[in-house]
Amino acid sequence: MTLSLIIFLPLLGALLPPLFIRLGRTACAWSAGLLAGTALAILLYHSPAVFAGETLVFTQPWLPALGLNFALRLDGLGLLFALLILGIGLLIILYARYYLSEHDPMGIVGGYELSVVLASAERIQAHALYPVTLVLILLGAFTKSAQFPFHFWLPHAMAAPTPVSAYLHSATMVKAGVFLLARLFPALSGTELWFFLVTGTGTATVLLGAYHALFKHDLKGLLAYSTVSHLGLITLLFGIGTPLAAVAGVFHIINHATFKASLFMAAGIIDHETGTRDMRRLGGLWRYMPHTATLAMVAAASMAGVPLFNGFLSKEMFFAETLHAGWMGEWSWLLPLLATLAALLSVAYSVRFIHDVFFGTGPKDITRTPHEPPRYMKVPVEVLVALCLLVGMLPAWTVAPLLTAAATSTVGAELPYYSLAIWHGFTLPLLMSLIALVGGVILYLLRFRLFALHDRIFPICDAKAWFECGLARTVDASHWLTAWLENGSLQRYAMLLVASMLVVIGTSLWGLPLTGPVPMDAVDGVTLSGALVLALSVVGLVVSVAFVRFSAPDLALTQLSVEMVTILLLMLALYFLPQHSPAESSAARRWRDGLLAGGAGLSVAALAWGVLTRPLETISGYFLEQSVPGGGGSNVVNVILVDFRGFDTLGEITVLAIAAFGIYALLRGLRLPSPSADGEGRPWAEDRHPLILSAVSRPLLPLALVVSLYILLRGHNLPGGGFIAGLVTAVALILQYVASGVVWTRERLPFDYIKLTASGVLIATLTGVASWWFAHPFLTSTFEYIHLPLLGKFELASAMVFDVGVYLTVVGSTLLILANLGKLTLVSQPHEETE
Amino acid sequence: MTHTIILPVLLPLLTALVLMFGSQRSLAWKRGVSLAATAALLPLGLLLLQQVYSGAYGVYVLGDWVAPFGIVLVLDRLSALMLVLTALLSLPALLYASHGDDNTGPNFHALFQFQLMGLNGAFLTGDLFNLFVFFEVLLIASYALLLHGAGPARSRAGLHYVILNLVGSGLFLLAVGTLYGITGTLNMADLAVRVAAAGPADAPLLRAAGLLLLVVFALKAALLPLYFWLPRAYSAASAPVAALFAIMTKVGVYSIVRVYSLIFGAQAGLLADAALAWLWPLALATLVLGALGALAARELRTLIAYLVVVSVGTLLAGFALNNSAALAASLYYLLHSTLMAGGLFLLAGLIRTQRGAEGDQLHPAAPVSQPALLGSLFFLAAVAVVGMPPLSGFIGKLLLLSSVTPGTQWIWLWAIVLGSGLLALITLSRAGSQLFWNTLDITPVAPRADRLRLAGVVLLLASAPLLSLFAEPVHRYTQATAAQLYAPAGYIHAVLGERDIPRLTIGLEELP
Amino acid sequence: MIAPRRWLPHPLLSLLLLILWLLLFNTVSLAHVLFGLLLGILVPLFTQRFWPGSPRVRRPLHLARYGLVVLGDILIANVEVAWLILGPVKKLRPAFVTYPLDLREDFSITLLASTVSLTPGTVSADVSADRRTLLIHALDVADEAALIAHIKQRYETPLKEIFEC
Amino acid sequence: MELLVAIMIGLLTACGIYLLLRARTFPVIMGLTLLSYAVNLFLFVMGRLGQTQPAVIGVGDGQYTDPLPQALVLTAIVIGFAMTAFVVSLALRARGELHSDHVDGNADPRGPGA
Amino acid sequence: MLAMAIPIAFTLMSLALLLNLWRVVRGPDLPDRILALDTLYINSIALLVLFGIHLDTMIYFEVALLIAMMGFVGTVAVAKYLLRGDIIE
Amino acid sequence: METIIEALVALFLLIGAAFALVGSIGLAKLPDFFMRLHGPTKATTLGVGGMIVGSVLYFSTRGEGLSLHELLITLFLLITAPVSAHMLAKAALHLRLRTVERTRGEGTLPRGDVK
Ligand code: NA
Ligand code: NA
Repeated sequence: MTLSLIIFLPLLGALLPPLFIRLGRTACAWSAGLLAGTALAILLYHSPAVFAGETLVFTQPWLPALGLNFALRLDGLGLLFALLILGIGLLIILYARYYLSEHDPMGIVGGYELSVVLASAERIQAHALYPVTLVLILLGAFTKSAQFPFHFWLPHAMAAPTPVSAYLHSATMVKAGVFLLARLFPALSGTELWFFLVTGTGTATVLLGAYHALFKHDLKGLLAYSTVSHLGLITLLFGIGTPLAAVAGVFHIINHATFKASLFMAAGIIDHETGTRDMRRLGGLWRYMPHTATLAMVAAASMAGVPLFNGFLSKEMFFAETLHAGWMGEWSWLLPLLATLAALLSVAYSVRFIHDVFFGTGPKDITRTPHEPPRYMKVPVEVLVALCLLVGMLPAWTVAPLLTAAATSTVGAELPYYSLAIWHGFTLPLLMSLIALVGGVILYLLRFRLFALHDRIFPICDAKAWFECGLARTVDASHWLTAWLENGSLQRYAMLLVASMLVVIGTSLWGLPLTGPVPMDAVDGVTLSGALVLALSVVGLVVSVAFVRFSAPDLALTQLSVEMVTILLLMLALYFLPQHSPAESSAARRWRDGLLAGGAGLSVAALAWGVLTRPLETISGYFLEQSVPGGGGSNVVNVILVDFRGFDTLGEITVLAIAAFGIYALLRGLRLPSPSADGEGRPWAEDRHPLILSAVSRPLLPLALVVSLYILLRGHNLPGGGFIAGLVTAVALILQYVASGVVWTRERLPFDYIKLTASGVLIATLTGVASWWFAHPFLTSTFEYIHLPLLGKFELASAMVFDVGVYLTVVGSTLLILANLGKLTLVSQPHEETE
Repeated sequence: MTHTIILPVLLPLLTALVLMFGSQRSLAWKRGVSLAATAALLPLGLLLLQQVYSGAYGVYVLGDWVAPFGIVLVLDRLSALMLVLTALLSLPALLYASHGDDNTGPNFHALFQFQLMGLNGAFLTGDLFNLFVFFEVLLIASYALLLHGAGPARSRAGLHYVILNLVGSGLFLLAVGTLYGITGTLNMADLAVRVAAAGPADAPLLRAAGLLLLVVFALKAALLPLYFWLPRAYSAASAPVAALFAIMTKVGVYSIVRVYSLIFGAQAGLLADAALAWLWPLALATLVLGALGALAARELRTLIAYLVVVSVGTLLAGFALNNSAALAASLYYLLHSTLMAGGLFLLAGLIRTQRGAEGDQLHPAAPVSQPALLGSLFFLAAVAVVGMPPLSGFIGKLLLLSSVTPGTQWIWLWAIVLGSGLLALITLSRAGSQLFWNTLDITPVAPRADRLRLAGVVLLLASAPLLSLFAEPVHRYTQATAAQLYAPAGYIHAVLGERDIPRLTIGLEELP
Repeated sequence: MIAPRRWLPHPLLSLLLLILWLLLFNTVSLAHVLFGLLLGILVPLFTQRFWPGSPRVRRPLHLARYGLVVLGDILIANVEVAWLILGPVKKLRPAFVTYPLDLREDFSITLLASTVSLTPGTVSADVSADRRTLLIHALDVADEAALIAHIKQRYETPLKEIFEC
Repeated sequence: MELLVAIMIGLLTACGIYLLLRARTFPVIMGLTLLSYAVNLFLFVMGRLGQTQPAVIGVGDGQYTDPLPQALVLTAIVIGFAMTAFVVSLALRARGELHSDHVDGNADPRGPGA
Repeated sequence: MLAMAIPIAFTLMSLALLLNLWRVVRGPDLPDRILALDTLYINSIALLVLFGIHLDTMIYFEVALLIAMMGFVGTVAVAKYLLRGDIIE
Repeated sequence: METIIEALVALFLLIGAAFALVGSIGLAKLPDFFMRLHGPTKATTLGVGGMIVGSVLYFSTRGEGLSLHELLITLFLLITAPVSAHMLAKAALHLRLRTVERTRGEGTLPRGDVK
């Protein structure tokens, strides 16, 4: 259980600084440090057991389906990484206390720590993932460890403050991928695919990283690319796949972490003291900060693989392993050669790091006089550098147990014999080291010519720029593609929708004997054509007549009354739309649209024809049967609307209410230019409210109201119903608006249309809820025949109340819509626009 | 008789009506009413989820008219999941909206409630025509919400959105009509029975209807080639509306899953799996184009809109794989992607308000006033969306990738999902660095984020670690859901029982 | 502007509504009569604000006679005009006739204009803004003065008696 | 008769879609309206065209038409009306804010408001 | 006798409707078309009544009534539009 | 049904249809808008009127009592038809639609003061 504390304490530490920020920087540093320290202590407490070869496991099932468990598994490798993360993290906290200026948020370090801890220290063991391929893992691992071709993001993150990059680059974040490789090493390694993928990637990364490191003028850039290179080296080692290569890999992880962290901190100190990281401006700093210079030199020597420092040991092992990798047959010489080349480059940039910064001429254009940093800022560097030396000189006494433990758990088996001695005699690896050292120094001496050559070969594009170039191309291509696909034209999108419809109907019906077995009726009918609104009215009328012809009086009534309101609506809109629109479609476009429209028409007609000539077995018999006994109404269509499928109708009037409500919101505050003349330039007539019209529409209102009441009441038994009645009422009222104007009518209609609409829906809904009282589901209807003396038999049906709700909704929303549209002219500026 | 099933529809409806009545009252009152009602949806959803957790079905027979004659609401694991998801998304969105976004035009809250009513109704209904009606409810509410407040971009995007959806509604009716014309029924369970029994003479017509439905749902879900309207529409909407819209595409996905598992599923005889052949390539192409669109985006909101497109592609590709594990993975991914898209839209809103005139444009501008806070939230969301461990996106994608058996599909899915993940990584790193690192040296002047808004963002983004932490129970539920969906007999039996359904024959008696 | 409420503002309208109600249901049951009466009272109460300057009928019997006269004229004119239409178009003598109005109230002017329009052969095309002139288009007119005199004698004078005496 | 109805539906659809693909809001709205007529007719005739009586119990000889599609069409008409009203208002709003009646808000070559 | 008269009446009415449609298409001006449409509406009332007698049902009465009562609203709206542009002022 | 009644119904139907047709012929045939305006009056009055009388006769003699509600159709038509004719004429005057040359009189009114 304490294992989980190792993770959660630093996590807590990450959250604390933002909370303690008011208490000052020291408190922040202390709080974060204390927690990390505690975690480290717990880790150390467990370490003896690990060194003894035990594996401490704390497992909490996470997602067993994927074999994902939240398993904390403290074995050698885990211990190594945890030590690196916590130990270096602790030192960084101390360092950051002095490095970050007052204005930098302390929380940001914590923020990274959080992600770091999450990303690397969570040990997600993916036991069951083995059928899942290598590629994903490698992809993940390579992305994380900044391997080629993903190595660009790492130097790119250089904007981060130095402690953060120190931590990120050397110790932890980027090694998450390496950790993944190491963790999965026993399971995945040893195949040809593994070798070529991992070794190939590693080699490419080693060389590219080293090459770029040499040509970076920015200190941190150099270190960042060097990190890329070293990670490549570790990857390469895991790729070779032998147990000893794995040992070398693990060993190099340790060594790299120590020297690279100290170098990053040294770079930070230099940046802090001189205000620049550009090596062309730096130089001669030995005079100002000898102590720091010494520390940096030791670390750099280790990075270069100079004997007596820890980097040398793992590099020797690396050389030895490249010589033994036998996968490549007669090309086996290639790997050692490339390894030597990489080492040579690494020597060159290490020398450059030291010489260009601490020796030679300079510093140039420095505003302040550099001096040694505060004491405690150097302590972390000293600790790490001491480690470099100790490990380098006394490997067997220092790092061996940890290495053995970590490597054993990496390889997953007993390790073969290996020796951590400094001196192995005159061997091929030693020769390679020597070549690298001498060659590196020579290369450094030739640096100015090389820089010129580099600038000529890659005038603009260094690797990062290449990546940027490639990315920019991809982005440009995406821009182009997206803009080409999404040209913002409704016509295009609508065309695609229609084409989709055409395709699905077409492919489905193609080749089908479309005509079914049912014989046809004889023909009697009419056809249509004309200008738009007019055509629409004609169509509306024709459709209504068709509804009548096919025994649907309710539909004819509805269609007709909707028709009236729609025409009013369209006429209202036409006023504000240009009377003349420029012809925009090209002939080709009109042909295309014509074909598309024709095809769509044909396909829908085919669909209709196909269905109409087939027999139908429908559930409707039930409605005809149950309408009177169950629904209490003889107009089956209406009973379906208010009873069998009353829920649809509730939704439908809700739609109407929302539309009205939305239109009200949409038109509020809208100002439209009102044309002062019609399309031909004629000024409007002066007679706003023609006498005959207003004189007839006023007495018509009571008559229409009575008719609408009649239609409402009889709807349950004969054609009619709330919707039609509502429209009749609304049209009669709108007629008053047309005949006498908004102000006149509004004075006489003291209703809040919104509330009227809402009350309609509410009545309908509450009618439905009322059935709960009788332990029936929502919208269960009930009806009763009441016999009154003298007056006769009356039916009272709850569905009628529902229909009243429909009626009110329709009246309210229609008035809300049309009155608001009509009102537009009142608020719009007249005569603003002339045709 | 338990009425809880219908409450997710009635509660928002009644709330909306109350808000309409109180349209003249204070904003504080409206916010209170709206927030209370929305908050109640979550326990309600959980209660319903608990009712069907073990695999039971809840059938609510509206008007006491038995299926297939009347309309029924059917609660199964999938619908319960969608209800909970809607509740989870809407409350933070509303919290966020309740700090000013609800004030740029009249009646935001009533429209919001209407939208919820439509969503919940669509998830619950067991009747195809009723599904159409609820589509219309949620669409008309979404039109009004999208246009809430003003602005030319909103008007233009809104016009396209509305017109396309109106055509979509027409196609929906054509499909419903054809289905009725052949099968004589509207109840989805009954349709499943009838479609499965269809003979070769009727099958092509039914296929046309089924594929028309696919077109309609694909338009809503934003599938290639019908997603082009989405980026502009979503990026034109206000932050909370865009966040709520994160579920609009999922309604399309839900409908596809429902219709193509129940009516045109594996057991549909001649029409078995009618849509899968179309769905698979289109979903993958959507994924790719969405990822490229995100890369090309010049505004954060557009970028997120494309991420929504990517998520739809991923989800539908998962469904097209046609196996239970893949569907379970997709449903898990659906939860993740919906909540994260919602959270990102809200976060984009915060960033926009803090970045001054530059808004959420992805080029260097003044820094936000809370870089650490917003940056961390963005980082969290990016990690989750890209699919990096350990957050929910990683788990979702991993579940999906591991659900496919080696073969051609395997190669396509792996290549495209991983490739688009990489593109998303690049896209979001670029966006993040533009928004938080490469800032101009200007002191930010915008006020810090309001607590309500921040709460909205944090609540939604917290879903990434939470979905990850509770991946096991959630995935267990989605697995059970997928299993239930691929065994539609249970659904059909729950709705229709053993009843013999009388049918009236029209047309046959005229045959010689 | 808005007239104050009165009970039974238009008794004739109330009667008309009752008849309308009964005709709609095509029945004369007690229940419907009662309900029709109720509507005859309630509906005008609601709508009287919409009909502020409603006419007062001073001679109801004259009104009935006027209606019969117009119906008869419509029948006769219909046959006449049918022949005109079916005959050669060239023979027709169309004309705009400016008709000087004696009526002063909106409603009675409207009734006159409607009557003119309903009788085939004439259409009232416009009313002047001062309500003193009616523009009539006639399909076939030999003598404008005769037409004006005919309308004045046959329609306008009775209307003036009914509504404006 | 079936053929005539099918042709009429196809014709309405074709006209509606042709108008839908135009560039100006008004024709597009008209196209949508025509399309909705086509769709409503389509939905309606799915109950088949018989020489039968309206589905009002007690009227006629008991050979009733299929009432269900009629009820569906009624719902569809109402929803269609709501949608038409909304899109008309939206077209006006777009005209006010984009100073153009082009569906994409493209400015008129003849200047705003022409 | 009715059996003979009804088809004749239908034929005459159909001719009338066709002539109306011809005028709708022919124009030449918008008022002409609207007038033709208005006539179309009125003729369809006659057609509906005829149809009711033909089918021996009163069920289409309301449809005819509604056209008679509301049919002129469209005509009025277009005419008002031609006169004033703004139909609700 | 009695033959006389049936004959009467048939007669009224034919009269109605004939007048509706004559009106439509006028609409189609007459040379200018204002002349065409006279055509529909026939349809409105005798056309529909004939049908209505036929219908009243038909339904009233089928043993289910008097059926007069068709009269309402005529009533509403008599109220509304002149209004549409009037409004169309106004619009045509405003648009200055062309009239046949032999038309006498001017299609204008003395302005007068607005009431
Ligand atoms: Na107006
Ligand atoms: Na006349």
